[in-house]
Amino acid sequence: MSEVKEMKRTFIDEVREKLKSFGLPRLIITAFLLLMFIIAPFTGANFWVQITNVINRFSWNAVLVLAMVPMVHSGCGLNFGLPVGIIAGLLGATLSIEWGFTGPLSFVMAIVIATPFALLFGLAYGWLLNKIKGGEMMIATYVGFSVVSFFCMMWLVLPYKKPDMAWGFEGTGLRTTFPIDKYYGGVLSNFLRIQIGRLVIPTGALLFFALLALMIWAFLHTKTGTAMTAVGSNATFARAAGINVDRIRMLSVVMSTWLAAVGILVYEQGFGFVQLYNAPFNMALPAVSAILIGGATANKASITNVIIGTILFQGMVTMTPTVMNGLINLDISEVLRVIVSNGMILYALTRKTEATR
Amino acid sequence: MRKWVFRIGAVALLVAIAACMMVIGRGHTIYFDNKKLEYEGQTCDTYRRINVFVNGEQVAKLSAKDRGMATFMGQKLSFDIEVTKEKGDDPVTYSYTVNVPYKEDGIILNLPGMIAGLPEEAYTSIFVPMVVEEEDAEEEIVIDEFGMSDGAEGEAAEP
Amino acid sequence: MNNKNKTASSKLLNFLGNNAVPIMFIIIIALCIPISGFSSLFLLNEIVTRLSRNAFLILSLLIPIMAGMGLNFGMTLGAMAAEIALILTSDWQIWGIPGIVLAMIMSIPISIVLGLLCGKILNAAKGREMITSYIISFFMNGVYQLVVLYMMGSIIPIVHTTIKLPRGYGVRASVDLTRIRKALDNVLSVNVGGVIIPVLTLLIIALMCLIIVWFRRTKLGQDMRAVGLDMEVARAAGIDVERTRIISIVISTVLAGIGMVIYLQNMGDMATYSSHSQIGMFCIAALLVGGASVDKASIGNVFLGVILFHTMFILAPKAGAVIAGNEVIGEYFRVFVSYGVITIALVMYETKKRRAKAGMGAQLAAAQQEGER
Amino acid sequence: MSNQAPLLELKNIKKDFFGNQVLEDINLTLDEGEVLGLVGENGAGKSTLMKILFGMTDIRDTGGYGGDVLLNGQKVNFNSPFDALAAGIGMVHQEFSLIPGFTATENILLNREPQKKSVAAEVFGERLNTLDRKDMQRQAEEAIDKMGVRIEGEMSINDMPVGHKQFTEIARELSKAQLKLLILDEPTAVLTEQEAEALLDSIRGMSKRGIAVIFITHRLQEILNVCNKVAVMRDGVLVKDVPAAETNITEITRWMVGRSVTDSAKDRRDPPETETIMSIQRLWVDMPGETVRDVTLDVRRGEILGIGGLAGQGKLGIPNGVMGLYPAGGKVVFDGKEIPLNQPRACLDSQLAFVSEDRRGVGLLLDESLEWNIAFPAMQIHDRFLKPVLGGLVKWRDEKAIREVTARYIDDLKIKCTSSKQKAKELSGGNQQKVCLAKAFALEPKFLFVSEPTRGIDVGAKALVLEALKQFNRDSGITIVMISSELEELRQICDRIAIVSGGRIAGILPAGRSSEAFGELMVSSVV
Repeated sequence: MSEVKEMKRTFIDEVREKLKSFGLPRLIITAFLLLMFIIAPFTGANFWVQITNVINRFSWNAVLVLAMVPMVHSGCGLNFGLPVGIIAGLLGATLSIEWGFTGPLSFVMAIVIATPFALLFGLAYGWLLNKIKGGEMMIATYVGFSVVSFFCMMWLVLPYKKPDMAWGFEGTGLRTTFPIDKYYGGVLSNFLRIQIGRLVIPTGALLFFALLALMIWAFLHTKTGTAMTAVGSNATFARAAGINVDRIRMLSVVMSTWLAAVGILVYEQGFGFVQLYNAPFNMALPAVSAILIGGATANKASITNVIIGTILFQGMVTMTPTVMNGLINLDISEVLRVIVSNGMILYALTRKTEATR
Repeated sequence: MRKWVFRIGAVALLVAIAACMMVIGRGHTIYFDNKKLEYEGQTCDTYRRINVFVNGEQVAKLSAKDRGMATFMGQKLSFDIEVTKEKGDDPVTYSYTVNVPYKEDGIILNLPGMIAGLPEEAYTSIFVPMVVEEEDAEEEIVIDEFGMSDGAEGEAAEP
Repeated sequence: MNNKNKTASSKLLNFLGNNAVPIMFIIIIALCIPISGFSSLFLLNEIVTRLSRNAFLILSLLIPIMAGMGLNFGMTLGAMAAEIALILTSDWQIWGIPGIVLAMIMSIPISIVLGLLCGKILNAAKGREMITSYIISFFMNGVYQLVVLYMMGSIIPIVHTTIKLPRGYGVRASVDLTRIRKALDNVLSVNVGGVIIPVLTLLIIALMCLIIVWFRRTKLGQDMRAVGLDMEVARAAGIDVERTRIISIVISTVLAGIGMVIYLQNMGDMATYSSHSQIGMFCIAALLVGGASVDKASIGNVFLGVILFHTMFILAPKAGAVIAGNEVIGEYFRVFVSYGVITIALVMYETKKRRAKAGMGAQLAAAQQEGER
Repeated sequence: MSNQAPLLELKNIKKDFFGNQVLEDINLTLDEGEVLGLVGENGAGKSTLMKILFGMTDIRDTGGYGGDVLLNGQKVNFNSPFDALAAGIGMVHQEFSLIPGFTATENILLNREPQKKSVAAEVFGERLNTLDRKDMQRQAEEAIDKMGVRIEGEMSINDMPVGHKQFTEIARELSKAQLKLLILDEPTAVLTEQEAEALLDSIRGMSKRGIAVIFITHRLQEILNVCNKVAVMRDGVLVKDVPAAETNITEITRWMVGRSVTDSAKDRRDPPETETIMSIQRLWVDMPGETVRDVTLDVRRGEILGIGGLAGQGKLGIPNGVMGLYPAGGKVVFDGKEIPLNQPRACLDSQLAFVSEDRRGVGLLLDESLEWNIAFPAMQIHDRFLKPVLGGLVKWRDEKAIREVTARYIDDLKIKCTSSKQKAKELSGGNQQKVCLAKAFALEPKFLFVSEPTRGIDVGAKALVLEALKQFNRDSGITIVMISSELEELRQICDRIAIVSGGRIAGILPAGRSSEAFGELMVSSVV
């Protein structure tokens, strides 16, 4: 009799546990997004256009969010230092254009050129993070800022000549924003693009993300990947099992940095412009909150988290303005996004289980 | 108990100071007109020159049909005017004190009317700022996404 | 003898190591002054202005550091409170000193509410206060925008079109504060050989310093130090750790609010949506430049920091223009330096923490080896 | 009248942790100014008893206790240490409870500082009163005088030698006017000889002032020197309560370790006389709280060697040092080859394995499945459970092999779990320990260190774990070194037992020797 009761309770507990682990904020955001989709047609917005927008934004941003995964896995926490990798990507982009590559080749070359920078930056960044275990997130934020502001100077000083990018008159310094139609704008999005009525699917970009995600997934199933997860789960355990914890962490930072470099290139090909100077400042927090919305915690993250998180986050970003505008002619979506995304990060930071690590 | 008395006292004191500040700090603008005024058949003509002084400091120098202004805090303003009727005349000095209602930002005083000793409602009028139809260029509020635009973009970030 | 020399030189090295940031700044400034070609009078004037403008804000950072909560990036909340107060007082047309006093008083309740909230959240994120307070500042920035951009003029009455956006609600990107501009600074100001000294403002800052010194000697101050040094021991001794931490954040927020009013009356102009977002970063950078660290800061650090950091700030664009022929480089440079200084300070703090642990082990091992012989 | 009633009286104190009886019918009285020496092995129940007396919240959280505590004849029931403090009981814990950057004076009067009224306090509350530094100094001086040991009131805790920290804590208790009973938990462990001597003097001084002292220590001589009576605990029972003058060290030792059950090990074999497989020479290990100072030890092939000793003496430091988890120095030769220290990987590569005493911290991936926990080290060290993919370029995790091996160990060790995918943190302590063993077994080591394998697990699991170890040794001839603070357990399965005392090996005896012999070694050079 009492046993049955017990069983029942554990079942209810389990459901409650499940809901709890899903998290109230995540629930609210999902419900909110669903509501948006339901309301959208009534406000005159075309459903398929909305879907297209969400898919598009997803394809631009997903790789940047994916760049969170390795560092979270190795216990380095949320990668607030994403701009470090982005800078490597921007170096790749600008140098590839400067050296005269065009079309799809310029995209490939941008990745190729960005890779050594990403490795270099990643190694230095990883070395630093290994020195300051426990304080990663704050320092990562400021390392990111320092690097971005340092490169603000570099963009001015480095002897770029290509008129598409450089300021015409003085001949020194790059522009803050420049279009890349001639180069790799849309190379992925337009590749195998599918159009059904008003629904457009940027197949190439999605495939590219799928490829990278598959690579990460596969990596996590190898011996080293397993070690990385173990380091993030319990570094002392890993050390006792003979793992060189610092080296694994370093590897994860390099991977994250490289993914961020590729991520910004993917973002640019979708967006159609390269943004320099202060733009990278704004990239880390949306990516961080996206993966958190997707269900990741400060030391656990999966590819599913990336996909769900990016869809929810970008869905929120693209849907709210249209719906809000159509509904009450009041566009508070921008403010809403700031509140939701930062609120999500706050929620993750203040959860007890994570605060212990 | 005692503590709460003191606490409420402290809050009350702050509120009192705030209220006091609201009264003495309320700023108003006064416009001085040297313009012709017609009131119930009486016509007050413009003067050749009127100098307005507040606390001995000249705030306006008005030729005929001019308008001058002064700003002040509080609800009462005393000022002196130095009036020259025609060219070559000796200036005559008058002193006035006006009360400005708390809720009005600015009032207009018609000086010729005042000098002529007309009733208050004759020479005072409420200043209504002209509604300048702003060019449609709606002011762009740039909320940069994460508030991280920085110093290099402009003086806004100047600490 | 040799030993003595060694300790003396190691002491010197220690001193250099502990004060690396201020020393680095002194060197940068020493190099930049001749390059920039500014007159010393100009520089002196600027420094005095900036000292009176910023010192109060930076003082607000001291108390959370004392309570072991690190650099309070949440001081922006106080700045937001001050801005809301100033928007309202401008709209009500309260001018001059009364306007400033009223704005300060009005900012207090808003600051207290925001401070309580911030303190509560930080208590749930012990050990990661800094990153949390940093994110709180962004989060509250969103809420601030919601209030100022959408609620002001629609729910909260705003009358003047100089403040309100043409669309009928929301506040313009810039609010004109000429009516209170330097109202505080000009009282009792003296001109000493061409340098204008805002005596009243400096007196207020001095008073605040005295209050902080006094505060350290109170029971609450002692409790905060105890909580900051060892939370668990303090708790075991019966100190209400959570409450003490919240109080420290509330005090900091309130002071930041008052400081922001002082700052803005000097500026005479307020960028509604960006004034506050940078203020935290610059104040923290200045404090660190003055030689403070995450767990230790004094009033001396505040003043040294303001002087060094802002001298660099004045010099950098001009020096950039002379060296690289581009003033913008100088502006980027000073931003880079601000971020860099914070980074270095954070790294030094973390490595010091780790070294303290490792050092203890090495010492023990050495002692044992000694004993073995 | 209260004159007749003793200061403290414990009546039939009982305590169990989830059915695990740790205290049984403790009866004890203490008069004003009396000094009681409380001794017993670790886990004998001393600290639990003191926790009850001091009103620690974890006692209440685990279901409270049975029996009565009487203070001056009045029954008391403390809800928190603060109640106990108010009633006049002070306690000096083993871990320092001092604010590091404060001076001795500030620490002595922590949160009890004398204050001067200030105006601001009227508005903002008492906490804005200023501290009366002069009065603080005076009160601290007074307490230091009462203690009789000179410490510098204005010295910062950071600059103090360890001993002075201890005295600061004692002074803090003495500064409380209401103090009637002071509990000192191993206060001399960190003191130098002179300091310890000074402390004993100060205990005598307190006693003269009418303050009763409960003095917990492993240094029996100190007890005989300073105490009026000695209470000996063993396995949660107060076995002896005698005047100190009527006993001696040997007797106390026998009471401490003596077992009512005689010899538990039936199938004990003679210690194998094989060659040395591991030779540890002049090892020092810097493990906080378990410092190893100078250990030289030979382990024979195929034996089970026990390492015992009191807590804090360094027995845990030995495996942790050898396996590279804590900084260590000295020389370790295994199977004829020297093993470099401070490199966990090198040890594992030489087919050593270690089951840590810190299950949750070191032993397990709490957030991962049993499969991962069991297979992980073997996968990383010996490349097992991996499939080569792309011509060996990539080493792919072989989930099937992992599941198989996990299932096997779940069966072998009777691990209670819902599936091999269950997370380690969801298991009970005993089953977690079995997972740790499985993890070590899966490494197929030649040599196994097992540290405190039965700590915090229930009786049934205990037997199973010990049996598994024994079988592992007998069946595959693996050499095992088992570290445990429970002597009885060591005697049950080990061939020889080495006793560590003061960071050194005090002696090695065959497991068949009497408990007293081991007890004497344990307390021989306690630090």
